[in-house]
Amino acid sequence: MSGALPILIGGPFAAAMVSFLFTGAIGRALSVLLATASAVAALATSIEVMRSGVQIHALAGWGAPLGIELRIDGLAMLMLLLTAGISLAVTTFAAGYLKGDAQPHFWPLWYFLWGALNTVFLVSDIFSLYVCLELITLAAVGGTALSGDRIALSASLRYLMSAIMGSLAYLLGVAMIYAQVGTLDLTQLSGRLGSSWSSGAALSLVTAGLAMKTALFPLHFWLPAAHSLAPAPISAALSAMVVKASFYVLLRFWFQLSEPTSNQLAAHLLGALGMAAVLWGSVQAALQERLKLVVAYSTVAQIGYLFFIFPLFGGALAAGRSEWAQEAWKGGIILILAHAVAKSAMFLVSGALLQTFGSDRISDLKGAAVRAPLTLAAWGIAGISLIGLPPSGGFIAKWLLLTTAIRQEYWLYVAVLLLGGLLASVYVFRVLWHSFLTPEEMPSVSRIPGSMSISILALTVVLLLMGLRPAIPLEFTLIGIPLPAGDLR
Amino acid sequence: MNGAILLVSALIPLVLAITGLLNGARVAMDRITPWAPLPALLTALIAPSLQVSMPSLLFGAEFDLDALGRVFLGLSAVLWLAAGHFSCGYFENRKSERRHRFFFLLTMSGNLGLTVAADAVTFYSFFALMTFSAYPLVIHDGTENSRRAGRSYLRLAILGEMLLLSGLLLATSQAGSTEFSALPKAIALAPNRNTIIALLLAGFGVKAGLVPLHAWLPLAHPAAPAPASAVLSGTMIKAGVLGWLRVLPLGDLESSTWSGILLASGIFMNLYGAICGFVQVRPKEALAYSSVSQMGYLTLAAGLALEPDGVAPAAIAACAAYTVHHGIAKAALFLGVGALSHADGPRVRVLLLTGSLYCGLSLAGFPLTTGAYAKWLLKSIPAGKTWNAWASPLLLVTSIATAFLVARIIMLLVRLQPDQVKHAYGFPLAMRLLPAWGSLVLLGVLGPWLLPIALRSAGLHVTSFSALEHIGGGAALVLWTTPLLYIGRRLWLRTAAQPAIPPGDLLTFVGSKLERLTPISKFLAVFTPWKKPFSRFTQIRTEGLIKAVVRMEEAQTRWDFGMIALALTWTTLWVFLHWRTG
Amino acid sequence: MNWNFWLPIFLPLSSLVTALLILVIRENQHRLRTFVNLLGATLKIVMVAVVGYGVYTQHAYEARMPLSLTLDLVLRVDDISLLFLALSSTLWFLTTIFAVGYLEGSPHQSRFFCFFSLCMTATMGISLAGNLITFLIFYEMLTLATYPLIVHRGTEKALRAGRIYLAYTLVGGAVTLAGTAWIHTLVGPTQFAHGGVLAPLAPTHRHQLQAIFTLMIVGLGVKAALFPLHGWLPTAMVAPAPVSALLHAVAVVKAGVFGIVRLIYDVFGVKFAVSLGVLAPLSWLAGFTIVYGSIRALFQHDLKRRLAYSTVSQLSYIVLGAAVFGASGTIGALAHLVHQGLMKITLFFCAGILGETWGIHGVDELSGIGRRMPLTMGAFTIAAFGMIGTPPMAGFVSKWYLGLGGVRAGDYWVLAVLIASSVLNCAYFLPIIHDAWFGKSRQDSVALPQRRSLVVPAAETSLPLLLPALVTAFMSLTAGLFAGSHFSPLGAARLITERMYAP
Amino acid sequence: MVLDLLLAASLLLTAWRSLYANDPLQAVGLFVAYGLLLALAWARLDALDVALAEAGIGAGLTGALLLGASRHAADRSFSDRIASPMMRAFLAAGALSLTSIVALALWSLRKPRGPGIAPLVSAKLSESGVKHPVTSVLLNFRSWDTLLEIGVLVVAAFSILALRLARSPPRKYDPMLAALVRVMVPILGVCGGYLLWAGSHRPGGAFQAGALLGAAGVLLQLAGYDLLADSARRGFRALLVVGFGTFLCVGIGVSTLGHQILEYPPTQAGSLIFWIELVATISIAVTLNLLYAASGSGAT
Amino acid sequence: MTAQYSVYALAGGLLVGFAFHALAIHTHVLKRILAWNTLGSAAFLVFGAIARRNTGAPDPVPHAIVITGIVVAISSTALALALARRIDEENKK
Repeated sequence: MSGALPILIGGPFAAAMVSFLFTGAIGRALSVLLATASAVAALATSIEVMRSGVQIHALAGWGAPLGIELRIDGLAMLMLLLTAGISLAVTTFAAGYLKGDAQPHFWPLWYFLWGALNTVFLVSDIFSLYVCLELITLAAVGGTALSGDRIALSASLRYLMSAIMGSLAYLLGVAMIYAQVGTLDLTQLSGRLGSSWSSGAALSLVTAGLAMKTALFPLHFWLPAAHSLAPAPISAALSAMVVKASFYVLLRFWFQLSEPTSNQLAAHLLGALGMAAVLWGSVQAALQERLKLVVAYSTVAQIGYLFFIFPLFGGALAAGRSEWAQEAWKGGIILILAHAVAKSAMFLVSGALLQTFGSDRISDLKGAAVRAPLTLAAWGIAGISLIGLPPSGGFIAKWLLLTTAIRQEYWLYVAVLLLGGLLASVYVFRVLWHSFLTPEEMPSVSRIPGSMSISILALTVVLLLMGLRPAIPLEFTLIGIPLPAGDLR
Repeated sequence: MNGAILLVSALIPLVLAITGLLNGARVAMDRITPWAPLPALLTALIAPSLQVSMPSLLFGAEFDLDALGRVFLGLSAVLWLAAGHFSCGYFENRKSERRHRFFFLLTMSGNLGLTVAADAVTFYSFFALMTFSAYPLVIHDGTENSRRAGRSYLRLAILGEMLLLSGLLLATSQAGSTEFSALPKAIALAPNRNTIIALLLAGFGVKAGLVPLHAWLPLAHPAAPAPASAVLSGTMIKAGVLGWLRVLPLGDLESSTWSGILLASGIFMNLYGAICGFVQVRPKEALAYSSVSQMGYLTLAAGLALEPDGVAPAAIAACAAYTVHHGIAKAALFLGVGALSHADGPRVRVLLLTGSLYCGLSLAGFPLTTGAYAKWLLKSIPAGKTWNAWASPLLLVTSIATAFLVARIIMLLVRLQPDQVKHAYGFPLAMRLLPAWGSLVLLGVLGPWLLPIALRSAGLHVTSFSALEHIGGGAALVLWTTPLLYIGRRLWLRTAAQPAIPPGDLLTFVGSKLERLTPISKFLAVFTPWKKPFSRFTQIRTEGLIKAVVRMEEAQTRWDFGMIALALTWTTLWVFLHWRTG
Repeated sequence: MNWNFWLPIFLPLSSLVTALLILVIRENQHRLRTFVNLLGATLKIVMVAVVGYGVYTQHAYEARMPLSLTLDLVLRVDDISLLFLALSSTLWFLTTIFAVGYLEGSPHQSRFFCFFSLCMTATMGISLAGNLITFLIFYEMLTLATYPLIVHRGTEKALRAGRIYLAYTLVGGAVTLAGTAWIHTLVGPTQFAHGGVLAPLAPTHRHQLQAIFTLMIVGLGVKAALFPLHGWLPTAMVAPAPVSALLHAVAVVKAGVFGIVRLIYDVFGVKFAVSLGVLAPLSWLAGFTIVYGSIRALFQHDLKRRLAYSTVSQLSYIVLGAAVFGASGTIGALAHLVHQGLMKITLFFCAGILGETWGIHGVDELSGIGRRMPLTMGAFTIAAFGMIGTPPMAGFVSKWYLGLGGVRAGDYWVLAVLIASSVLNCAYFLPIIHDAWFGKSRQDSVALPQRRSLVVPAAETSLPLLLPALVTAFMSLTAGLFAGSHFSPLGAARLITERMYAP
Repeated sequence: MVLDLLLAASLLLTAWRSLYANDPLQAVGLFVAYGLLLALAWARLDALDVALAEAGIGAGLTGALLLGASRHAADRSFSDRIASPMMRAFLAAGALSLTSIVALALWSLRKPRGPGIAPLVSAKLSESGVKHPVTSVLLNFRSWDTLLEIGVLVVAAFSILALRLARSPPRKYDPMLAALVRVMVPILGVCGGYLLWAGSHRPGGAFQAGALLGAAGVLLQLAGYDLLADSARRGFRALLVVGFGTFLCVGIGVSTLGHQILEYPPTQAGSLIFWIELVATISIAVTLNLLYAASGSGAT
Repeated sequence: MTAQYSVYALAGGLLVGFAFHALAIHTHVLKRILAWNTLGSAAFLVFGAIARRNTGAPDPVPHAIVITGIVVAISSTALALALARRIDEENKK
């Protein structure tokens, strides 16, 4: 049994324990060590998956229907690598941002969140997915409430309520699936859901629940307040990974459980909601006054893009062209990665600016380009990826989605893909405009601590690398791609 | 190597102009400039007929010293030499003379260059160089009048350039190459040859003073200083004629419509110029109009050259002869006017006046003058019966008109008061100006004998001058003009403050009409007033929209909306999922 | 190390490395930064020369880097790219010298030069792009690299110009992306090849191809400043002079026009484009832009805005030449690509010098400046006459071939448009030249600096500003005078067109 | 059969009354009653473990928490609803659609579709180291879920500590309560121990035992012991974390010996499970106490 | 045995409907927490009913699931109540 997996799973949890018990410098150092060990383990497992394809580990030694299995395919591995990467960056950022142990409670919650995120991508049992999602939600709500003022607390309460509402709907769906098929394991469930009153109900409840947790357009009401009021490292993790976790589960359900070609109409409903999300989110982001709210609404918009995978992938399979479906799948996943990295970079930048400039109102950012050039450059590069301009990962994703959409003649998706990019450029460059303005007297502002700028720059470098050499992540996406013709690789 | 001489002779003035700019070389330049055209004169006289092509220059430049080129080069060189020397003493101070000299040399280089150019593009380049660098000469003294003249000169020059460019383009697209040897034939065969010929005629016509396009001439020549206007009238307007002779399909056309048109316009130009000149009050304007009328003869000759029945060589020879004659006479007159305005002693005035009188008579074509010889050559062009019938009466009438104009000019010259110009050089001014003027008048006097020799040596076969035939023709002219002059003496003797027809007749008339027409910028101003409310309107709309959007967003963040949305989502999903299965 | 692979990569890399080095250099190390800049520029010129000789001797340079399974980044040196490479590398060298002189003592120089070299990397990339996707990537990078240059001064006006610039170019970029993706779906990765790659699709996808062509023209038209999409060019005049020189003569607008030339000749193929019936409307649009640009230039009082509108009209010469079917039209277009660069950059250098040394911005403040700055105004006059199209200068050469192309293709209105625009050019350039040389000079009272040298009169500006202007003026003169030779832009254009129209 | 119908009806009645009650105390009281009735229902469904858990945690502790919180929610806005009638209509329709979807689906699932996992569990029960099927599923077959579930508890504890709630003022001494506490606490302790031990072969187990010990803790808090005060001491924090920590160490430790993660070697499975359960119970008890202390237990 | 299943399943379904309606309608935090606890317990009832469909011993897996569910429910309720109390404290300040 590969040695890396236990460290990958246990690392963050152990770090949480240690940082809870020993709040001093040693405790922090030890927990950081454990966390990095888990990140390295993630890398090791990815190499193994790269070499030998999909890996399955039966937990506690029992087989699939009885026990719980860990299934790591290309998509899961990419998400694990993403979590490891971004969490490392966020941890280094938080070290500088929180200035020593001003916030002892931050670290245990943060490591628990990291550990929970790892588990959700590994496990392939629908009920343990529910428990993982609950674990993530509680850790995230705990983290959001850390900033302590009244509005942040009510935002986190509202977030908790809506998240739990989503999980309960998901739980009802799980109950019906279990009642109908008799097993809880995803791989065993694939294709056996059939089409009856209970399967339709189950799928709609699960989708609705997870859409609520992913903040798809009509259900996005809780996200802006929660993500913008949480402390910067937490909001980075929220936007980049927590939201993606429930989307990942939805992807698993939609493409592994039911055969995608059958429910085209529902897929297009999700696509339509996605389109509405892109337009509504971008418009809202352009109107916001505070930087973090802009980034939060931009998350709402970018999540809209993610939901394009359902109609495009399903449509391609319905048309019997598996290479089109492959392109849609690759585009979608690269978009998840690119958005995660870009959004976390943006939140970290807004956190850094908040700390150095005292306020994150955009109008107060005058002269920022001179005082904090690197941070603004990072915001620019992350913005470029959101808009989908070439040297970034976002462009590759948009290019793949565009080509599939054109091939399947979905002109509406093509139009929204392009229009979304332009609308994104409005709020990205709006911040740059203000920061280029040179105020009369230049505010004397402290330099951004090294660890914060290093983590931000590391994220932007990853973005550019993904743009210039996307071959490696693309290679990963094909492992275990849920095409009817089995594993294409 | 020998080909290089051609290019060098044309480019020496250009090089000198540029070296003149350097601060140190100023004094040295004062002595060298007058002799700048000398190499060109020498090439014209002694150089063998040369043919040179430089592939890398422009689109493969060709230079060819053929007969026509040699004549024009010689004439231009002589006149530029005279004007150069004349200008040395003419200006009031050193600074303005230097500025004048820079552009003087540029124009000279352009003029000399175009005579030897053998392909359309090189010709056009030198032509443009000459035209544009002549502009500063026209507005040299900086008064408002010369600025206005300069503006009209430039506008019409640009119009001419553009017409010429389109004509040459159309011709080259037919001919496939830009050489002058190929162009005429290609134009003759071209389906749209009428448009090409019209464009070329108009293009060169602006420079040659073809009537509707001549309006800049009476404005520009008087405004320019004397040496400049001498050269302007002497050789530069001749460049237009050279252009016609090079490009137009002489003798290759079937129909004689074009030659008919040219003949008619030549005659009309002659008479129109004479009439306008006659009413002028200042000698320079009168001289300018006399140039316009004399160019009528050249247009006449060009028209004859266009005759379909191959009379081109004779017509070209006659045209060349007339060009030389007119060039020298007109330049002498202009220099005379310049000298007169500086002459202080009575003796010098008498000398200048007699010289000018001789030149005037030569212009009118009195016997034993180059004018008579040139007119005789024109008459003797064997261009079909119509021309033979009409040639002598026409030439007679035009000569009489010219005679009247000459009389008017001489009278104006007599009345000209010298304006008080202080002497920059400390010795009497006339001393500097006379030699240049005198040499020209002398050339004029020796003209009838020198001209045929020069033309024949250049390669144009032309019958030599024999006093006998001229006496007969000339006698008829004298018999007619002297009584008429006597009858109309009140006309040409009267003085008037304002000329009946203002100089630049057509242009000033049309120009004033244009000014009243609201300029385009006012036209655009009409639109700007209601631009303001439109942007105001859009602004209100967008603010309203933003408020609505923000309100909707607030509504959405309320909890119940979220729950409704959730319920809505799973119900629609359930319905859609079952749509297919149900 | 096989050079065929590495040279095309080194070209954009050299300016990228310069950009990164400058980022590292501190703000106050002026001398070091200038050295790095000039080193990068000279290195580039040497490499372009080597590559030029290589292409001349039929040597194939290509670097192919896989971007994803179906997409790959291709950097290839072929004849058209060589033309653009030579132009941009020489002009960049001169603009760098000019910029160093111009920005003496102004703040944020390292940021300026960093983005300056990034912009050059993008231009190199565009000229070397071997297929449509590479072209698109560098096309978008160019937009991003030039934005900070426009807003360099940080004033409200500069930012407004930046906003407008971004609004136009980003929309253009998105539309080009749509077009490229559409072509990609139809034909797969499109390699630039003379004669075009889309011909076999003709019978089945006629309307789709027409739609794609329109999309691409709109996308590229934004940077090529075609009529409705030119709004950003005049407002971007608020940028410092070296930027507007770079923007308007070398990098941005040339990228748009170069893109259109690539599109017509190497993606669609000119014969196929004619059969599609898309070239005629493009030529009408270009014609209209030429006249419109010149008319608007007539009414501008600010010198740089007038030059900007003149750029709008001059660019459409190239598009007109490309759109008119026929060898001489193409020769005219390709030659004008270089000539316009040379002449326009001289005009902007002079405008920059006037703005910098004497603070002259308006057209009416120029009277009498010729006498006090003869060399600058001499260069300006040469370039202005070149713009008008008087013979010895380069402008005449391309106008001549464009006219010839139009006439040979049978649409005479092209000739009319060229003539009309020449007249308009005279209308807005000659008054400037007249005032400069013959107007009464107003600022005589200002004390003239006391250095008198053999050549440079007293009131002239500092050498690093003056030299580039004179060099480019001289180049535009010689490019016209020695047009016939093989090494002149016209010679190169003729060579390219022969290869292009060969069977 | 009649008993089930009666029970279901009473369940619906109490739930409906508690959900729409106007007074917070009344609502919580009814909620506790509803919880107990639900425990009865679980007993009827032969799910004794669940019944115990529902009674202990579902009704008992949650009820206690809610009671503590309800004293604060004395203001009248307790029962006001969404203003606009149109919204209420939509929401009613939404609720109706949810009910119909769930009812329809459950109706179509009346007949069991296949054996499910039950026979598998009973087959492998002998190897799991415990005899009671539910405990075997909880602590062996799906031990991963239980690990995460304890994690959830720990995270809740962390979050609550992070909120840095103000400590409620000390209570005045109440003799009656003191006497009750002196009697009840030992009884609860013994019952908890028994439940823990019984878990391996009869319904019972860590969570139920933890609930009882938690209840004992609550009684102590009511009697004046202020738990939040010494929550900062390291000992308390260690107790909080020890359950999750040991379970995790066992899981990971086992995997280093060549087994899968959480795969107990067959021989020591039983004892390992017992140790894990013991430690888990302690942690669960402490965490539940902390939860109660944080959600407004004391105060006026 | 299916009769018992249908009774409790039906009760669970109705309870889910009631709870969701109460959750959506009311604005007060405490009422919402109450409603969503009921909703959770109703869902677990559904699980229980499913476990009881066959005649023999009930299926232990749903029971384990329900126990885990209950623990998760209480932890989230506790967190919600703590947040509510903290908000009250902030309001009073």
